Amino acid sequence: MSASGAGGPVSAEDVIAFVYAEARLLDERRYEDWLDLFAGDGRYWIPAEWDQTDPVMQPSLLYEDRFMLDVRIRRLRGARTYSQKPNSRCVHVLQQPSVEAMDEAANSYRTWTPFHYVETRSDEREYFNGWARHDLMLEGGALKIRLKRIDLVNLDAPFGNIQLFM
Amino acid sequence: MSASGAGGPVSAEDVIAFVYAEARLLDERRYEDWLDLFAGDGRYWIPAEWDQTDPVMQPSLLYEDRFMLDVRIRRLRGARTYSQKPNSRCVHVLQQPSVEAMDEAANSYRTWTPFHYVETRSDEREYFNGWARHDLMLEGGALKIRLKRIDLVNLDAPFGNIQLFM
Amino acid sequence: MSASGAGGPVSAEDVIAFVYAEARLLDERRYEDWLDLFAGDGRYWIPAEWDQTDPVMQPSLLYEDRFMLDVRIRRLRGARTYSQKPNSRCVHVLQQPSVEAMDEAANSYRTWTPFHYVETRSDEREYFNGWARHDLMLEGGALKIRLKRIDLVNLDAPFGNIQLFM
Amino acid sequence: MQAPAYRYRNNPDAIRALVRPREVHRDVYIDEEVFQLEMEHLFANTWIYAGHASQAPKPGDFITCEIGGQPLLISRHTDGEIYVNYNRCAHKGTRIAGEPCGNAGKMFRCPYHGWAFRTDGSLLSVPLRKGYDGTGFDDMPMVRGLAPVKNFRVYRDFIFVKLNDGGPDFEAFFGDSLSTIDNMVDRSPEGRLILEGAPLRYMHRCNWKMLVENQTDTCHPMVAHESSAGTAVKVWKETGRNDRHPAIELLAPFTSTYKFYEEFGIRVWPNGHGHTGVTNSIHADYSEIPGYWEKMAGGYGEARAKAILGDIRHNTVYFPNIMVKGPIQTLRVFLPLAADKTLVESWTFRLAGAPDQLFARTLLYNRTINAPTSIVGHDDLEMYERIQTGLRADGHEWVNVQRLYDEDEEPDATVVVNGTSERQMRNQFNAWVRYMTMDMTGDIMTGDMEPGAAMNPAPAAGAEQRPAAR
Amino acid sequence: MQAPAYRYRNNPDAIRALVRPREVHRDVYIDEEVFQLEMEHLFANTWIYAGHASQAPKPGDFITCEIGGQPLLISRHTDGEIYVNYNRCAHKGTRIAGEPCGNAGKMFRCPYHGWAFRTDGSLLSVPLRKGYDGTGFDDMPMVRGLAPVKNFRVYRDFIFVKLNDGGPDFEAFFGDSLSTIDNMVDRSPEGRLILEGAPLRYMHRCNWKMLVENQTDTCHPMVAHESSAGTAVKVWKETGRNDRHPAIELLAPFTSTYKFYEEFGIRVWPNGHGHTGVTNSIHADYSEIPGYWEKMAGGYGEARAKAILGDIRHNTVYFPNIMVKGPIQTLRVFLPLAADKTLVESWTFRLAGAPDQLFARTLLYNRTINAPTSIVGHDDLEMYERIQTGLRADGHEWVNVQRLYDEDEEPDATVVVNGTSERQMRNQFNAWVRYMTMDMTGDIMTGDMEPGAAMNPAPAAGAEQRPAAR
Amino acid sequence: MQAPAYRYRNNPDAIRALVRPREVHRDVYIDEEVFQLEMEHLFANTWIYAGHASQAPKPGDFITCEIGGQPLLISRHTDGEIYVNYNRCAHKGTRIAGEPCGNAGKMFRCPYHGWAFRTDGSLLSVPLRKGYDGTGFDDMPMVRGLAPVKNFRVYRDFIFVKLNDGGPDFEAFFGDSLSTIDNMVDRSPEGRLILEGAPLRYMHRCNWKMLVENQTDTCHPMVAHESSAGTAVKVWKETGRNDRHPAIELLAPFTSTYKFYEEFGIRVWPNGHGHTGVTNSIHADYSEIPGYWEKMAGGYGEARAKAILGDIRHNTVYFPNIMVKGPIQTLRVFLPLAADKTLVESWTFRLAGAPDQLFARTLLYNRTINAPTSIVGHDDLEMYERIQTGLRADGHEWVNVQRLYDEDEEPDATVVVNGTSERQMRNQFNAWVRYMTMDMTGDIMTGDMEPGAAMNPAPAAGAEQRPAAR
Ligand code: FES
Ligand code: FES
Ligand code: FES
Ligand SMILES: [Fe+3]
Ligand SMILES: [Fe+3]
Ligand SMILES: [Fe+3]
Repeated sequence: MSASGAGGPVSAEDVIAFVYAEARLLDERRYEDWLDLFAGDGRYWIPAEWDQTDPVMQPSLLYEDRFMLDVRIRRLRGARTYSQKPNSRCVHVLQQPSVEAMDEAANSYRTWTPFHYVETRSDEREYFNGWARHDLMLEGGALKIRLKRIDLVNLDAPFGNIQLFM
Repeated sequence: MSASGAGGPVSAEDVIAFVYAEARLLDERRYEDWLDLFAGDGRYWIPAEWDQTDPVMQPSLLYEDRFMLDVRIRRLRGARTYSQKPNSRCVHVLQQPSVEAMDEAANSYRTWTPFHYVETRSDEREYFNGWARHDLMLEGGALKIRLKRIDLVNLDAPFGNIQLFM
Repeated sequence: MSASGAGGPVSAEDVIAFVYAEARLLDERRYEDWLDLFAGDGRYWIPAEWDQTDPVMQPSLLYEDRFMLDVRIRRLRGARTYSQKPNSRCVHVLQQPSVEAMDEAANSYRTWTPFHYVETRSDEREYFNGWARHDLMLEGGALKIRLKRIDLVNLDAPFGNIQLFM
Repeated sequence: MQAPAYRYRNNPDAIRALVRPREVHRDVYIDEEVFQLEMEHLFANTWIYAGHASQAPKPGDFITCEIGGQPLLISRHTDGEIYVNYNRCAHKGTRIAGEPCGNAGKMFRCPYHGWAFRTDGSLLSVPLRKGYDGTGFDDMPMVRGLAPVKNFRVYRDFIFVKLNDGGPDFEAFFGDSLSTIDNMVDRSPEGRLILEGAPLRYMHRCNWKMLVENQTDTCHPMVAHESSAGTAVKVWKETGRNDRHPAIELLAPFTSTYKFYEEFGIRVWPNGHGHTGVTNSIHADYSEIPGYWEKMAGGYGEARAKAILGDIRHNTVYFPNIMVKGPIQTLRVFLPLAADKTLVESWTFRLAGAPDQLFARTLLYNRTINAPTSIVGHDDLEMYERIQTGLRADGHEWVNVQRLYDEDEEPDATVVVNGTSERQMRNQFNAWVRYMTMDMTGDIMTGDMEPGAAMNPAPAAGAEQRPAAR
Repeated sequence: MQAPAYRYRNNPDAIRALVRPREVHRDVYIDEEVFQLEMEHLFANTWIYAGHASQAPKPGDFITCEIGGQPLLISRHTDGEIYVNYNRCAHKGTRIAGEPCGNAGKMFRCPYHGWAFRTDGSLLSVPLRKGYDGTGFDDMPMVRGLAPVKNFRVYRDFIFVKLNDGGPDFEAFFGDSLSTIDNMVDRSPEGRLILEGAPLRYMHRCNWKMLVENQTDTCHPMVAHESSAGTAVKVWKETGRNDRHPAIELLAPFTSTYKFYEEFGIRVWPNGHGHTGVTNSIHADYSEIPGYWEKMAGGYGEARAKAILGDIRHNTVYFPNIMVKGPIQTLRVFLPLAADKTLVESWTFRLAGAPDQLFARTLLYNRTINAPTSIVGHDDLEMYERIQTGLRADGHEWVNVQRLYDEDEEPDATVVVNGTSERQMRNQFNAWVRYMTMDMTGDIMTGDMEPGAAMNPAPAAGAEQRPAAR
Repeated sequence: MQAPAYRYRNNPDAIRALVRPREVHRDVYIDEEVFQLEMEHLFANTWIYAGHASQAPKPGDFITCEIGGQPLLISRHTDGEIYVNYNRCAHKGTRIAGEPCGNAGKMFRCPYHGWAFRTDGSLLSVPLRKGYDGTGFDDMPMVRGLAPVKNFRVYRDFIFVKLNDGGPDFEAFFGDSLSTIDNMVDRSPEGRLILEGAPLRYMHRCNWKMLVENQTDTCHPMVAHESSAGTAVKVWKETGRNDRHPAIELLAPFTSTYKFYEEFGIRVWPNGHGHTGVTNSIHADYSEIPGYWEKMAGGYGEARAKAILGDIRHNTVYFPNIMVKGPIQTLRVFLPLAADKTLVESWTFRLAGAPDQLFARTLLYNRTINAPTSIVGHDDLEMYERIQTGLRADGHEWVNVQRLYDEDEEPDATVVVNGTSERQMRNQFNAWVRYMTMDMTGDIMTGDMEPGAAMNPAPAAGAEQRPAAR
């Protein structure tokens, strides 16, 4: 699903396919496979301020490393996770990712993707809209996520529980 | 609009174009043209259970053959169809279809497409999200729908009237 | 971002890229850059009737020339524009634009694009769905908008303020 | 030991106490009980605009609407006349017509069990009618067909409805104010208006009265619309262009000075009607439409045509909830949905026999000023919504309407005053109190408080009688 | 000087005045206070369907539901029996089970502070229980565990609940009407039903009673369903096909004539129950399912099997809010959510021991007729919604139910009448008045009007006592 | 014959009956009338946190907020002082400032008609003021400008507001509890806090008091947060890593034992205030922040610095609706929106003069624990929502708060108790009753029941007077 199995150069198509595939794993609740898409020091970030530049010195909704993502996934799967009884489901509808950078030298492949995201649980349903930014890198011959950043269009509005991943 | 007018092999582009065009016919209320996209034994299916495998031994919201689709279309056009006074309209916003299979031997071309669907009537409006799966086949030299399957992300939630086609 | 910097012929990819880029400028609040995408006599049109054919002899929600678009932008930026205290934000999620015409002789490049649009202000949020039609032309060697037309699926429903651009 | 929960129902003194000479209590805008009473009293005792006869030109044509929470069905019968009935099947209550307008053919057929009604509302047929033999069918009100609205009036094709039997008759209620409608119709060389085009529908999260008051609030444009009209004029000046821009022509007058508004005058009429722009108007300086004058002069003679076109009234409020712009041929309806929710529908008229270009200007005006995409609309709605939430503040519970107040002013006079006066707002509230309280009993244990009454849109008392009089 | 705001609470005369022999007042459908009283009285005094025991076959299995606004928890205990408790932790009120169904293992553990309850609801353990030493823990109701629902009955696996202690006992309430459930169960060669498959859930913006009345409204299909069933039959004829189409087989009977319905009869039972299709039914002519007859004859003997399968009742209404279709093995629950909001859940049963194909037909029927995507459903819902809004019209405030009314008809008889009669609707409203008023005091200053009572879903009076009797 | 609809208004006995020594009635959480009375009484009679002076450092800076349903405007005037006014134009009620914060320049200019107010709220100018000549303008309250909130107090930059004139004064209300704010401020080497960063805003569909009670509910973390903190610790152990993970450092203490919580103690103060973590705290074992100690010791001397940093209180509840975490520098506001809707805003403070890293930890804590994306938050909100729906069950109508109850405990004592006691919840409800009833008349026909009063967020009685005293 992801890039350059044969070790060749990364193409724009690889990068775009990666972004689509990443969202699909979330829709299909394949969280462990999703986690594998992150680089060793990959991060998942949802800023809490508009045009935010710093994830730790400015308030973020989420800024997680692989370990904390793993905790979250394990929690979602947990037998005593009552906020997942019943469990949540989600769907992503992505505009075609725009390739922002294909920088082989810097090992950085970046995309920008407007999205529509719906999270549902029981008879409740909430939708979210914004822009996903992926900063990908080659690691072990495969594309991995260095940073996935989600900017919500209404990031300053109050939200109820957001339990899954956008 | 659909594939291989000249009888050549079906390309992924053909298949993707077919999925886009199919949704557009619905948006444009060209229901009869839409019906023509179905193969002779084509089916339109909306499961009522998650990861459903059987359309008839498990509850479905809809599992219609061409005849029943025709009935539905005729009803939508009918002079005494009061639930269409005033009539409904819809719009589909599709993520780019992912081509799942291009199996010429089996005459099976399959796609997976996350979607946002809005159905509106009078001042009411409802939206639906999920994934469309198309199983296409060549019939009479043209791509036709063997099965269109709609999995709604919140398929277990209560719905009001869903009168058009997703 | 837009087409044929080198003066070559316009490709379908150019046209599609233009449509994506145009929406992005709006999302990023770069309204002045957005205005530059309009041809000298370009128009931005939101019909108020279904299948509308005439923007001025039938009711439109909006039918603006460059001057009035400029007024709107200046107003959005204005210090005494209280309906923008706090200001609005928006996001577009586009289905892949369908290229409807590539008519070099007529200098007309047309697309059709189903869209999901969200406009938010303060803790309020509203979404809109419909189809955007772009009629582009080459002007001064660059693609420009002759007409951007927005058909809302529920165009006859009541709306609250729509302050930004779809 | 519990306190009663109604504060205004059957309490005319409490209603009266909401309106003082120079200010009104916030509850007129934000209290849901007051809103409910407006539906039951104010909107039932007064003549409410329901539609335009040109929407239903042929037999079988119908239009539907809601007044005071009541679903109505207006139809043109085979006799060529307009009839108004409640849009509710006589059998089990199904809304008969579901669309804003249409043609029913020879009859209205209820979609549930197929009872059929003539286009005047009378009962035509009941399937398997023998099932009612011996059941006393003919004693039941349904045998008469749809429940009719008795009091309606088609005035130069404008259809007005009064739901209650009480209240003033049509002429007494509107009096001289009908001159604005007359003038608008007279602007057609043929003396006839055609409603054309979908209305622009704009949802406002505020009380409907804020919108009505705003129609004669001449001290707000230069401030509130600085952002829209002011910016438009400024940007236009920067272009250095010498031509006329059609939108600027419409927007620029919103930047007029206090002096302009002071001088252009406001005329108030009894029963809450009134208009701005007596001696002048923001609509005075529009471009000529080629060919129009010739048609008017041909139709009316020059003197009369000049008189008609010289009457350039700005906004005419027909109390309680419409505003007519004669020189622009628009009609705005402020539909009350809740204390804090109002749907504004802005309709456009074509002047029969006039050039297309005139109607194009009407449409241009409508979208530029009245659309949910209008920058002028954005300015105003922001104010209304801020008031709706601001009024919750306890620090001061009264809304001021005292500009150019004169303690000797007569309540129901016809008089022209300074154009920046809030006299017309006071005039409206004077009428508001009258029509809220005129049929309100002061006795809490009698009147409409029997079971089955009261909380729903209109009092049950007398309801049974109404349809009896077909 | 203010008027009181309750019109129906503690006012049995006002409730009674809503129902006349031949018509009912619109407030039974549109008034929120009446709806609230339905929750407190009607749905507490009658036996309400809560679920099916086959949903909880194993110890620790549970199902959750709401009745009269009350969250309930139904569980199968280690003793193999079904227990019904309020779904509310004895400590601070946390809903114990969050899912529609599941297995709790050996105990219900409250997710907030870990109090544990046995699967019959009794208290098992409290973490750090010493913190309650000397605090009078044993005097508090919580020591008894979850508050039990005392009155419930599992009848052939159908679980019915009565929240109040008063009211009729199970047999007295249902009487002969249980024969429909019996017949449906008997249609299993093993005499056992298995609830299988997710319910189809369909939201209706209308009052729940419109749906219940529609179940025996035989004068609407030929009109209201002309658009769906009528079109289906017409299109089918156009195909010229000779085979049987499974959907047409189900849809075509909706186009039956008035004569057919007149003759097939309606049987009414006391307490508001009744069914259509006494001598015939729209379900009579379905295709044979291969192998089924053999199983039935094998299980019951031919004569009895024939008797069972020959009873082809159409719709059986169990008052107040379910409908059972024996020959189709479906059960529809009309869940009242507000005066104008009803959730319909349509459930399917598999006949234990019968061929798969029978269950396939059950599912086909359910999605063709009962789904939010059903064209038949679209027809009906449109009617309900039009009534819900149409009833706001003041012109006529009563809904007619007088078809084939006989002024001598007895209120609680068991009798078979003409199939187009509205007798069953009248039968329902007769029971409605009884169970609305039977525990309603007429004294406004006593009874449940103490602080802390009344407005919430059920009266506080006696509430403390209820759980005491485990 | 109708029953009155108010059950609690003007009925202090009914309010008192909701709170028993060991339990409280569900209506305190789910009844909308009780909620409305909380807005009118509890939130008007007590000192409510409104904002932090560091949000408005410069003249013309303003912040807006809502207290008890009232829109307020807090501004810094040219005299350098903070002023609090109702955010409502003196003319027609327009909300003056629309944004959460900003700078108004030299004046607040109403966007509707341009009335201008100084940054202390006094009237500066009215356009075309001559229109009020001779109308009695100076007799009207608007001449005084924006309606001021008289009772407010800026304590170490924390702005508290009391809307009513009655009730305790600031020191009497908070007493020793101010020590937590003191400690948090003292943790800045410069003795000053700077509010920085957007708040995290988290919507809860539950009653606000459930959140407040949860702040000192020490028997839930080991159960309710097993899924989040428990999983985190478990997964961390599985990694076998030896370093410290910043999130684990914050999450792990949530898995502390009952014993830990028992011993760390709870201190209650009069008037409903109290805190957990007297002798120990979950915040005790955080890593050192390089450079911070040096700054503190430099600023305060070692002994004092040690005392400050040694006070590691866990959660301090300032009754009724905020919680302060001194060692973490966060403040959570529980904004009541409806009986079943609460908005939680979690704010972060930077310690002036302290290293950046400390503020980074504050932000880390806030997003890890208080965000709508927080797994700890998910655990808690699930409980609150389950209680909100569970409480509808009639089987048992009381919520228990009797853990470690002692029938001799004094209502308004300052005392330290076992950390698993529910004493602080009892303390809160004791204060709740006092401030709900202290200005509640028991006479249903007097007091605030005049027309124009009552249903809106605060009583009209005295409202006119309030702004008079500028
Ligand atoms: S409701 Fe109209 S015919 Fe029955
Ligand atoms: S609420 Fe259930 S254990 Fe505390
Ligand atoms: S409302 Fe503020 S100036 Fe008029
Ligand atoms: Fe205006
Ligand atoms: Fe039906
Ligand atoms: Fe917690």
